[in-house]
Amino acid sequence: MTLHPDLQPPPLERHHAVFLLREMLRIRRFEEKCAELYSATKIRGFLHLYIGQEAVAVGAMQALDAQDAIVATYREHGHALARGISAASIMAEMYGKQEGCSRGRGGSMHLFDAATRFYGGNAIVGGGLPLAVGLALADKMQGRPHVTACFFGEGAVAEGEFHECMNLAALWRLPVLFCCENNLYAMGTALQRSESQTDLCLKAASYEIPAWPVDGMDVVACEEATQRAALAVRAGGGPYFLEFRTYRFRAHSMFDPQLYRDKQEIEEWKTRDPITTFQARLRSQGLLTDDDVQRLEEEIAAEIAHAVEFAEAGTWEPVEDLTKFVYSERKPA
Amino acid sequence: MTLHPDLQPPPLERHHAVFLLREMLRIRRFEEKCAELYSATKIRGFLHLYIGQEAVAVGAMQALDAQDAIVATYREHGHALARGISAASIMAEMYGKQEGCSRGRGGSMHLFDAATRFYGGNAIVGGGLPLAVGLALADKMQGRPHVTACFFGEGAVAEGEFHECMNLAALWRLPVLFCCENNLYAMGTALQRSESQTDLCLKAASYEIPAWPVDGMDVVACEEATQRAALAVRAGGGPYFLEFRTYRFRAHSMFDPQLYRDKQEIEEWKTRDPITTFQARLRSQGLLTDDDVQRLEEEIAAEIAHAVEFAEAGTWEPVEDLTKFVYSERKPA
Amino acid sequence: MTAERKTVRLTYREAIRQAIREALQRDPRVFLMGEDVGRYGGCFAVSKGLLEEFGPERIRDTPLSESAFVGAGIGAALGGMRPIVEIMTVNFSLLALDQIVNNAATILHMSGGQFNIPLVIRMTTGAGRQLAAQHSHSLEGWYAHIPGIKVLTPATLEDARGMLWTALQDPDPVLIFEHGGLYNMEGELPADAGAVDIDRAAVRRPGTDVSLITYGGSLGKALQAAEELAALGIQAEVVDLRTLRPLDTETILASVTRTHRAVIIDEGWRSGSLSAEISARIMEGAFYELDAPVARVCSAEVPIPYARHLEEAALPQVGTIVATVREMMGAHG
Amino acid sequence: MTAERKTVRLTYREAIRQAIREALQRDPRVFLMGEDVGRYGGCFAVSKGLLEEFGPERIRDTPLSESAFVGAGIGAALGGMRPIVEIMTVNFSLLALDQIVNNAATILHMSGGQFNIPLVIRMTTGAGRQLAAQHSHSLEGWYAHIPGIKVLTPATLEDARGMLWTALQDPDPVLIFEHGGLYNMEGELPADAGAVDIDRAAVRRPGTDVSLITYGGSLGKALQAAEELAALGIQAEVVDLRTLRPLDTETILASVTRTHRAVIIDEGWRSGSLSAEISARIMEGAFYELDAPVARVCSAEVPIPYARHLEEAALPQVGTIVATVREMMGAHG
Ligand SMILES: Cc1ncc(C[n+]2csc(CCOP(=O)(O)OP(=O)(O)O)c2C)c(N)n1
Ligand SMILES: Cc1ncc(C[n+]2csc(CCOP(=O)(O)OP(=O)(O)O)c2C)c(N)n1
Ligand SMILES: [Mg+2]
Ligand SMILES: [Mg+2]
Repeated sequence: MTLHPDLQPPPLERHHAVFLLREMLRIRRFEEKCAELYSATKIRGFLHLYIGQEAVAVGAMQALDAQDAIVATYREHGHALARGISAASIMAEMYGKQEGCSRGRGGSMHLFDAATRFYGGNAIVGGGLPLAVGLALADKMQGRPHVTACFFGEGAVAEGEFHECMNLAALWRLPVLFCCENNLYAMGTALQRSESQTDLCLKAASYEIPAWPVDGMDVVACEEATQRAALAVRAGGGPYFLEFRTYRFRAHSMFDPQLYRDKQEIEEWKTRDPITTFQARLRSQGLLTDDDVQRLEEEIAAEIAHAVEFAEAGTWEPVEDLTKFVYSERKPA
Repeated sequence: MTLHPDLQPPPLERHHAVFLLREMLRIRRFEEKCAELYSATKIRGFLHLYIGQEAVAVGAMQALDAQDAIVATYREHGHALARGISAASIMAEMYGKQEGCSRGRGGSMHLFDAATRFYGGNAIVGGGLPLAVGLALADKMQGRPHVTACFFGEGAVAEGEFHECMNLAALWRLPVLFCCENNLYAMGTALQRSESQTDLCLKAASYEIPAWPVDGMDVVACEEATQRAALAVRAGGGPYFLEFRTYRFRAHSMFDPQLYRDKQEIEEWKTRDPITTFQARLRSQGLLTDDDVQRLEEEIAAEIAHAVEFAEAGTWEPVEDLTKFVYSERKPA
Repeated sequence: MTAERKTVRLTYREAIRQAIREALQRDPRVFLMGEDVGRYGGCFAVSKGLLEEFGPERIRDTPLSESAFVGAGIGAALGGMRPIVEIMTVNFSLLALDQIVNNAATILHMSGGQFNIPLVIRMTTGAGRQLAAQHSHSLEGWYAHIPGIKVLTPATLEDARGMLWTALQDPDPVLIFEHGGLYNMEGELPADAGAVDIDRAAVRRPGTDVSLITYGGSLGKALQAAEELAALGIQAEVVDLRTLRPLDTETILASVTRTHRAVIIDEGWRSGSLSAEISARIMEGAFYELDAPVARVCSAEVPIPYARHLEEAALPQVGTIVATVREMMGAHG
Repeated sequence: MTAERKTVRLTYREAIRQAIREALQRDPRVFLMGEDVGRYGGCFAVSKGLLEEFGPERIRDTPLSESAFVGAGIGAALGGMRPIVEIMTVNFSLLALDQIVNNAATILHMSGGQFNIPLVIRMTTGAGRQLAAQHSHSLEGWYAHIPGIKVLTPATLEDARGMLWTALQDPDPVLIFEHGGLYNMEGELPADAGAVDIDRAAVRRPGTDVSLITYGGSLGKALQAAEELAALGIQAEVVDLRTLRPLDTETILASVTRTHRAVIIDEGWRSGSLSAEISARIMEGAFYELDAPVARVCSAEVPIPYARHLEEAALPQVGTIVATVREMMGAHG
């Protein structure tokens, strides 16, 4: 399921391969810690884990430049980490501390970061798509060569807003990269119970938007597909739609008893775990040793331990500042 | 542009042909009178004329049974007349009289009639579609073999609601007949400025809904296509999408200077006037004489004169009843 | 304290579930439709088990398409069904607002009384669970502005159980707002508890010195404040509005006429919340009875923040109610 | 009466057009986007001629997709542009409400102050032109409930001309409501009229006996009522709120402190309209100044009917204002 099966992908370069693996592992371990901290009531509100889908954010993010823009959903820890927002400031955010990347006002569902053009963290299904269209419009009108990547779940495809946005982006040939993470479920609703036509690429076609399905469990496939799509978008070809076929291994959120799917289905998908399969592949190609893995795990454990310490040591924003950031303080020039 | 070009349409039967012509003429003459009365300030608010599109409502309505349901837009005089709501009660409605089909509370954009299951007259673009889906759902759940026909302009296709409704109707295989009247403009916005993909039938395909384009200037083509589509819907095949390719000869509403289109374009379309072309065809086939036409015109003139008299003689609902019909008076059994 | 009437112990969540179950048993026209009401068991587990009991025709999982399925509920009601539409939370109801405001609330009126809409829409409302700005709205006061709909806010087990029944007997659209903080509330209810009236506010605790007027999720806080005030020698009367539209002005004014002071507690943002309307009605109907200006305890005018201490500071709390009453008594008692 | 300042005669419509034109000239980041703003010339002819002057990049006709293009405006503002988004009328803004409430109003806060949204949204509001229930809403009071946005209601030529300028300088989202009944209002304006403050309400007519507090389309009615009252020997002060959020409570209270009586005139439905908030604020801030309870003249609680006599009866009228003041003066003067 690569983009152009006739083209041979270049052989994996060790340094880059280990980097990809490390990025996925960072997300996995970070979120395992989050789940723990949720049980310990350090993190509250809704918490949606990305575990199982790491290849998508990590692969896709490689195709984006520093000046590109990103819009994501409530299930965005992976995207935030892969984009380069520090684990510490994300963790502090989930603790509700003012050292958090949104000063503790957003929480897990609303990570924001101006430095990396990370525009949230949107908790209304489909609600981020118009923002992406507008960001791309701004780039285009100002003659900047940037791409806006917009991540969303397949559940959003049923929302009218998805269609309005696909149409607007295509009509105005805007540089939007629509990254649909099809993990087969929207909460408890399986795709075939929410779409009369489950081939999502056909939706894109009805807007004349080029679309490709991608193996979302394969980080290299994700990277390649996104590279090519981003190239096309940057070349002025208008928007592009990528359907990443993936799966979430965990519950929808922390409150979900998962009555709607078989344990067996989950187990089958776990055999395609993006991290373990990639590790195995690298090992078999001689690109990875046990030592490498151990070193990675140790480095990541240290990073996460530091993130937790940072969050624990973080401070509460004074209650007197409650109504700050409702309106801007400054009047602009 | 008939539905199955390989099937020979049956030869036109004179009685029926004259009936179709009469129905179109009724709408044309009725609306010409409305325009006059608008200038005379007898009719107020927004007034959207259907002139040019008569073949669609008249043709399509032939495929519907008495128990079928209809949902239309603010441009619905034609549908209301073709459905059998009396010209008198429609005219009285536009006068704002309590003898009007909506007791004067709705006006031109909100014609309603319980007797013919005519559910308005909806003035929010796309807003009627969910109602149609729900009406069809009710019929299906109650095991009734009815169809709900939903008329809307091509402008509605850009609204998210259109997509949500197509998907829901297809997913649940509901008996909805989506009748899109593509008159090429949504107010001043040409279709190619509002859709990245202007072949509307492709939108339907992306929901697995069967779809056909129909010559909306040919009443017989409209009738045939709708008959076949309704048959498929009644057979339990789920929704159907018809794109009637048509044109409005008049301004969008009474306030539109039509800066957005050429006079010449209008003149070209007028050569395909559904009424004059059908008349010519009937004459050439020996199905219509000058006498017939004169008789029709006279009968229709009388009907309209009566409608105006009825509206003029109508009474104003007492102001004390202003807040009636905000809530029902009766509690149901 | 008669041993006659058997009671059962249950939660607010279970009370609603029982009400839905009985409605489904009682009336074949009733069905439940919404996102994840079926296989998932309801986002807040309200409808858990109902799919198994009543099957997918009557417990309908919908795609993420609020406008379409709420509008379909309106259409189904027009078509003779008695739908209960669940919008997962009030936050997402914005996507369906056009259907509610422009169709559900207007069609009876626009059709001159021909078409009523016996529809019930349920949704969760309110903050307090660290769900941050997009998931913490209290917009029931907004809905209470719209003529043509009724707005209920059950705050007790009895009302959670009984209001749905009454709502389903209503010929017009009824919206029921369930505060998310109440689902786990537990208590005793008569085993045969049934319909309750929805026309009157209720005095939940009698008092003589001040009226605490509130509804929904704030009732518990008001009752607790009344306890604390009693310990200080201040007898607060607690009025539960129960129905926000139409408001039972009579009960409000009667209470204020007894106590001569009023504090309104409303989780909505202060400006333009329902509390303003209550204050205005007291102004209009009991001005000469007042010993002090009516006061309001509302949410701070800020998008609800994630961090616990900030969220708590943003919402009405027992302490603020007590302080407000004490200041009122002290200043002009 | 100094001859210094040259004035021009123009309409409210032209004043807005000039304001838009100058904004486009002044700042290359400004653009106008909305349905039919370009080729059609604007639904109410406000933007007529601007497409020819500024081209389709900066005068952008959008497809019918309110959610997408309003959200795109938010995104474009995030991306460094200064969009003016026109929603044809407030009635259609319901379809974009999620974007306004959940994104425009929250992102500054949720991002901990990182991302402000310098966006202006204009729309027509109000009734009075026999457009019936779906086209006659006055929902600006609703919007005034939302922290994070500002709400302006220009009622004079000067404000129509100047408020847009000020709004465009604001770092945060500003909504401007133009009453449909005002577009043809004509008058004199200094040729060099420019930005106006948006922080203060304005006393449009000084008086001593009663404060008539109003805004937007009702200002003219209030001024006329004041004339009629003057003839009866009652000196009414007329306060134009100008900005509905944030409200200038100070000016309101100062006026009531002078006159000791207040009548609020608001075209919104009475229950839960902005008038309630004004009444509550007077209760809270000037209770001991009042000689009589504050009264309200609002729209009747009914979907606005089409028939002229019913619509007139539903809306605030000069006669009702006068009668309300007279009753107030008579009863407790
Ligand atoms: C408009 C809206 N409706 C409902 C919800 C509640 N909700 C939150 S996540 C979710 C499922 C979304 O599924 P999908 O888009 O596939 O993303 P995934 O969770 O699988 O990543 C739902 C229904 C919401 N947040 N927004
Ligand atoms: C949601 C919404 N947006 C905007 C409008 C204003 N408006 C009324 S009719 C119309 C054009 C609709 O065009 P189309 O659907 O093609 O129908 P036609 O008028 O051509 O019959 C517009 C923009 C509206 N009524 N509803
Ligand atoms: Mg999903
Ligand atoms: Mg059209």
